[in-house]
Amino acid sequence: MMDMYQENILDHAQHPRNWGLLEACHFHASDENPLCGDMLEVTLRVDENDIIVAVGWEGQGCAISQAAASMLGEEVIGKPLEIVKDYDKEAILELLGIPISMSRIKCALLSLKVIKAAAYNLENAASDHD
Amino acid sequence: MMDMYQENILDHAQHPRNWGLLEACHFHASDENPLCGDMLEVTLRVDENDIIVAVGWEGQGCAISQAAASMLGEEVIGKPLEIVKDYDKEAILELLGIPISMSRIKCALLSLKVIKAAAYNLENAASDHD
Amino acid sequence: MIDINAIRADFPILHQEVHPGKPLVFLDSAASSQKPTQVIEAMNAYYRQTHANVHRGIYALSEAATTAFEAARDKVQHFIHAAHREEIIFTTNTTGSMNLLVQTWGRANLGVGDTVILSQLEHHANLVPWQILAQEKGFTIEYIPITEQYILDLEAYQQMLNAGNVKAVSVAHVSNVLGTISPIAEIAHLAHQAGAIVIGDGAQSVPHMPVDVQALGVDFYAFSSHKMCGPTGIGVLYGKQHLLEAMPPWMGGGDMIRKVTFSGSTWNDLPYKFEAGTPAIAEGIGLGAAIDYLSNLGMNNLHTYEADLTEYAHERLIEVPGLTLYNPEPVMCGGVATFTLEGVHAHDLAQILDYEGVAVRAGHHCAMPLHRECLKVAATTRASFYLYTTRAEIDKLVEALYTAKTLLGGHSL
Amino acid sequence: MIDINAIRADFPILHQEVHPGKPLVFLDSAASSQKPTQVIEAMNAYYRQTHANVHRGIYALSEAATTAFEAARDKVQHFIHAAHREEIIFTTNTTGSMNLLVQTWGRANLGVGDTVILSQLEHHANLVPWQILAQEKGFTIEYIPITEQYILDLEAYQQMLNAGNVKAVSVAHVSNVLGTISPIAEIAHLAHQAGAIVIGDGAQSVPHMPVDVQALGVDFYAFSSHKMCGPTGIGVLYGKQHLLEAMPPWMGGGDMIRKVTFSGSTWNDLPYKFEAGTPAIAEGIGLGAAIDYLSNLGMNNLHTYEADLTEYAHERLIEVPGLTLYNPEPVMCGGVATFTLEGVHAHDLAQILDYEGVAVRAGHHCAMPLHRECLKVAATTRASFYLYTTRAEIDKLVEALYTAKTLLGGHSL
Ligand SMILES: Cc1ncc(COP(=O)(O)O)c(C=O)c1O
Ligand SMILES: Cc1ncc(COP(=O)(O)O)c(C=O)c1O
Repeated sequence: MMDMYQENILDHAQHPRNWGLLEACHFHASDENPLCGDMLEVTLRVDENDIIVAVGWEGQGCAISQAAASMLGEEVIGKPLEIVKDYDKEAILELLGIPISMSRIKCALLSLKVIKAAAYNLENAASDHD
Repeated sequence: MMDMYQENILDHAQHPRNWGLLEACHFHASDENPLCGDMLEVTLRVDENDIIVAVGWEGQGCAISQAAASMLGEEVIGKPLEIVKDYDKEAILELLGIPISMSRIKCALLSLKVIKAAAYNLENAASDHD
Repeated sequence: MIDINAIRADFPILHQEVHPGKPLVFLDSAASSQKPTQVIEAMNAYYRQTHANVHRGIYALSEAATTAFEAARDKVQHFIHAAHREEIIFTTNTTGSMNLLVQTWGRANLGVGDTVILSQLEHHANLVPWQILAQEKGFTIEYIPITEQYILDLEAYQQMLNAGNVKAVSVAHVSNVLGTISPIAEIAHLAHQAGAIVIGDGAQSVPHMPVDVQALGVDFYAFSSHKMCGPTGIGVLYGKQHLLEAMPPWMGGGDMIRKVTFSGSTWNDLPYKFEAGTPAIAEGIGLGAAIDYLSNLGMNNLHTYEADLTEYAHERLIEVPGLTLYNPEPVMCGGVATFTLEGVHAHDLAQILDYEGVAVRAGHHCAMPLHRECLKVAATTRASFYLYTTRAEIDKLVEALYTAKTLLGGHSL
Repeated sequence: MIDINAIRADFPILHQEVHPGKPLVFLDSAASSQKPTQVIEAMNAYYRQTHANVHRGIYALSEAATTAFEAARDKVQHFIHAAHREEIIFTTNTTGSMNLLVQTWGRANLGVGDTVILSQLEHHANLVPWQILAQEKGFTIEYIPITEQYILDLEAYQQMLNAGNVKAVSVAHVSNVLGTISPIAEIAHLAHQAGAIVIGDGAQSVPHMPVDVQALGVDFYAFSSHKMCGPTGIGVLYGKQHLLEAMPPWMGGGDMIRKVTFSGSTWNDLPYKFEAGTPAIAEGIGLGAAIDYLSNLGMNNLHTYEADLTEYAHERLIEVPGLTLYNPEPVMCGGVATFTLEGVHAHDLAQILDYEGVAVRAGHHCAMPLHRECLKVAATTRASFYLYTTRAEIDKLVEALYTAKTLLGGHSL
């Protein structure tokens, strides 16, 4: 029954990939889910073709929000910045590969929100629309 | 089943006793039930011992409020003014001698309110407390 | 088509005698409708199986309760054809919706020199909140008069608009006293041309006819669950998203906030910004079940059925000697018949009808100025119809009127 | 004495598996309690037999509905030992009660230079309404700090009072996060000496212990039906009669008026002045049934039973390695246990407990500033108890905590 706590989720939550902010970065954003207190800060570095070459992030929150950040960070490296702008809720849920209960959707989507804010070069993520 | 519309109630409603305001009166008051629109105006004349010797009233409203006014008017003639001040809800219900449903209590009590206001020499009856 | 026997079987309350030998003839649905088993059971089941506080509860019951409650919001949205679910604010009733609107939009937008247009046939719910705020803010209220046919005088309305400075027009879609169905789309169009927003009081329309808030062009629209087969304790304010977004919140508390600190707070997104505290969860679910029930029958069918009943009722009633009807012609009239009977006070009439099992409403029907200042009577008697009303019940009403006349009609009081 | 098996049999919802093989262990009653059959059936019967709009309906159903609804008001009056039935105002919930109070009493009485004292442990319902009005009116809000024992610092409170200009003190009788039972009678006495009125947030006290508003000496007191075995959609504001009488009305509409004209209105008597529109009739009747249910058990018995459970829960929980409890000692604590578990985020914890059938609440529990600015954690997990909670359920909670630790505890996030 521990559907949401699959081994790979726990592994990402425990050993977050790309942890630590990039000193030299082109894009940066941070945001929080005020209701649950989850926080995330993301930095991105791109090459001359706007391909993402490095991701660095730090955050705090539940296993779902942290695992999602770790998995999304891995996912976008090597992809054009433009593609990241097209990522949506379904993309994240597919990436996580677990059934997310209604009350945890926001946890799962925080990293998407912040990485998009970074890609659009918004210092703070857009306001938090449910 | 027409419990409230006994013959004597209908008789008083149809042939109100002491109808018409007294020209020479010692006490006078009027009031209405704003929620149902029943209105009543009462005049009283007393002798040197403060015994009520004449009642005159006019009003408009439902059979219950008008019959009650007619019956109460008859009842108080010959009584000391002081005694009228002691009349209460139970006295009126006894006088009417019919089961008054909750929603009609105010109709039954309007004349009591006005006659008391007159006896206490208040130009307008006290404000309408449910 | 309406299968009246099947419908009546759905309403347990209808099958009783209110006095020995006197079966209930319920003709007061405009005050509050009865509820079908489907609605009662939806709430029953909710409390027996699913109840928990909604929103952010990370456990099965709370998620199920949230899903059911929010599904009700979707049902309301589709029922009135709103563009977005965020435009559906749950309140207590029409009164709560109007007060929310007046206290937020009104307080933020109205001041000295401004005019708000209401009409002479409004329910107190669409009068008193404006009067209270007008006292504080100093704006002017004008009332669209009614004609001798008991409809709104649209020429007078146009003149009021022409006078300028009109910020809002708020009128009943259907009058609860006269039954008048007002041309809200036209009223809205004229108001918008004059730069005013338009608020519809839908308390008597949403239960009885198809309503499309977008087609009507209203900016806000208010109605009550308890008049449309739903439970007491919940109502709806519909508002256009951009207007709702620009409005300050009304009540403060849980759920309506994004972030609270000791020094201040920020607000949640729509619709939650306007829904402080634990919502009326079971009531929302009951309202959703009521909408399912009405939608299954079809609002067009229901409206046709009621229109036919209303025409029949008016025909039968005007035959009664001494009866005066206060309604426009049936085609412009919702399911009510409102009347006085010569020589019989409205309260006596209601009382005697009750002895015959017939439940009607007598009084000013929360439209006191309409009665006193326009109709010039203190009280009228109103029989109101709904999907479960039959022609036979209207016949009983007429019969009972003759009984009342015999008993009291000789006495001109 | 509490017969726990008999009580649990009264609550149909408790007897279910939320996941296969996982019976429900419902530990979120502080958010909203479950309802006994007696309450559900009272509303069911009302809708099947008695429903009609209340007040002034001259027919049998309406009179029966009015009698039942007003009887509920009497029950509330006696339950909290109010002096008069007119002092019981029906609202939507605690949040609605607080907003009514702040928007009427507050708007009429508070201005620049005035101070309102709240505390650091307040629910948003007793923070945000004051903050909103303070923005408009310019008065100051101060917060009684909490000590390291999670109780109110009464010395600091006395100093705030000494500073002068305090017009109102509004505090939770029992904290929904910490469980802290505050000495309201003492707080009220000190406030009155300083010339301030006192408002008690009784959302977490009225359901769990005997409350006597006159003995407490509070001027106003607010609580919710849905936390005390009653339905959603109704709450209560108690107020002293002379204060309520001096207050302007809040919402305008039907029932709250004496007389309406096109140019203005006058108000009805208490309690109706504050109850505009069709009330939550079925909900009032349900709340009355809940009060009957609780009174039959005896609030003293219930409080004793819960106090014992709470002590047991705290004992068991502090045995769990890495668990931090945020509650005062059991004797000063209502029926909650609030904690964090090292290395496991509150949301993950609630999720994993849910997989085990255990329903708890995780988050800031609508007390965000308490969490962020005092406890210095973003979220806690709260298990809350009620008359149907058993020791075995607390054992299951503890067991499930170990499961969560095993799964996640190794990962310090
Ligand atoms: C102490 C306290 N105050 C106020 C409230 C708000 O109650 P409601 O949501 O029923 O208005 C709650 C409930 O969460 C509470 O615990
Ligand atoms: C036209 C109209 N507006 C408003 C209301 C008020 O409805 P509620 O009492 O449900 O708030 C009513 C109900 O009587 C009504 O008929």
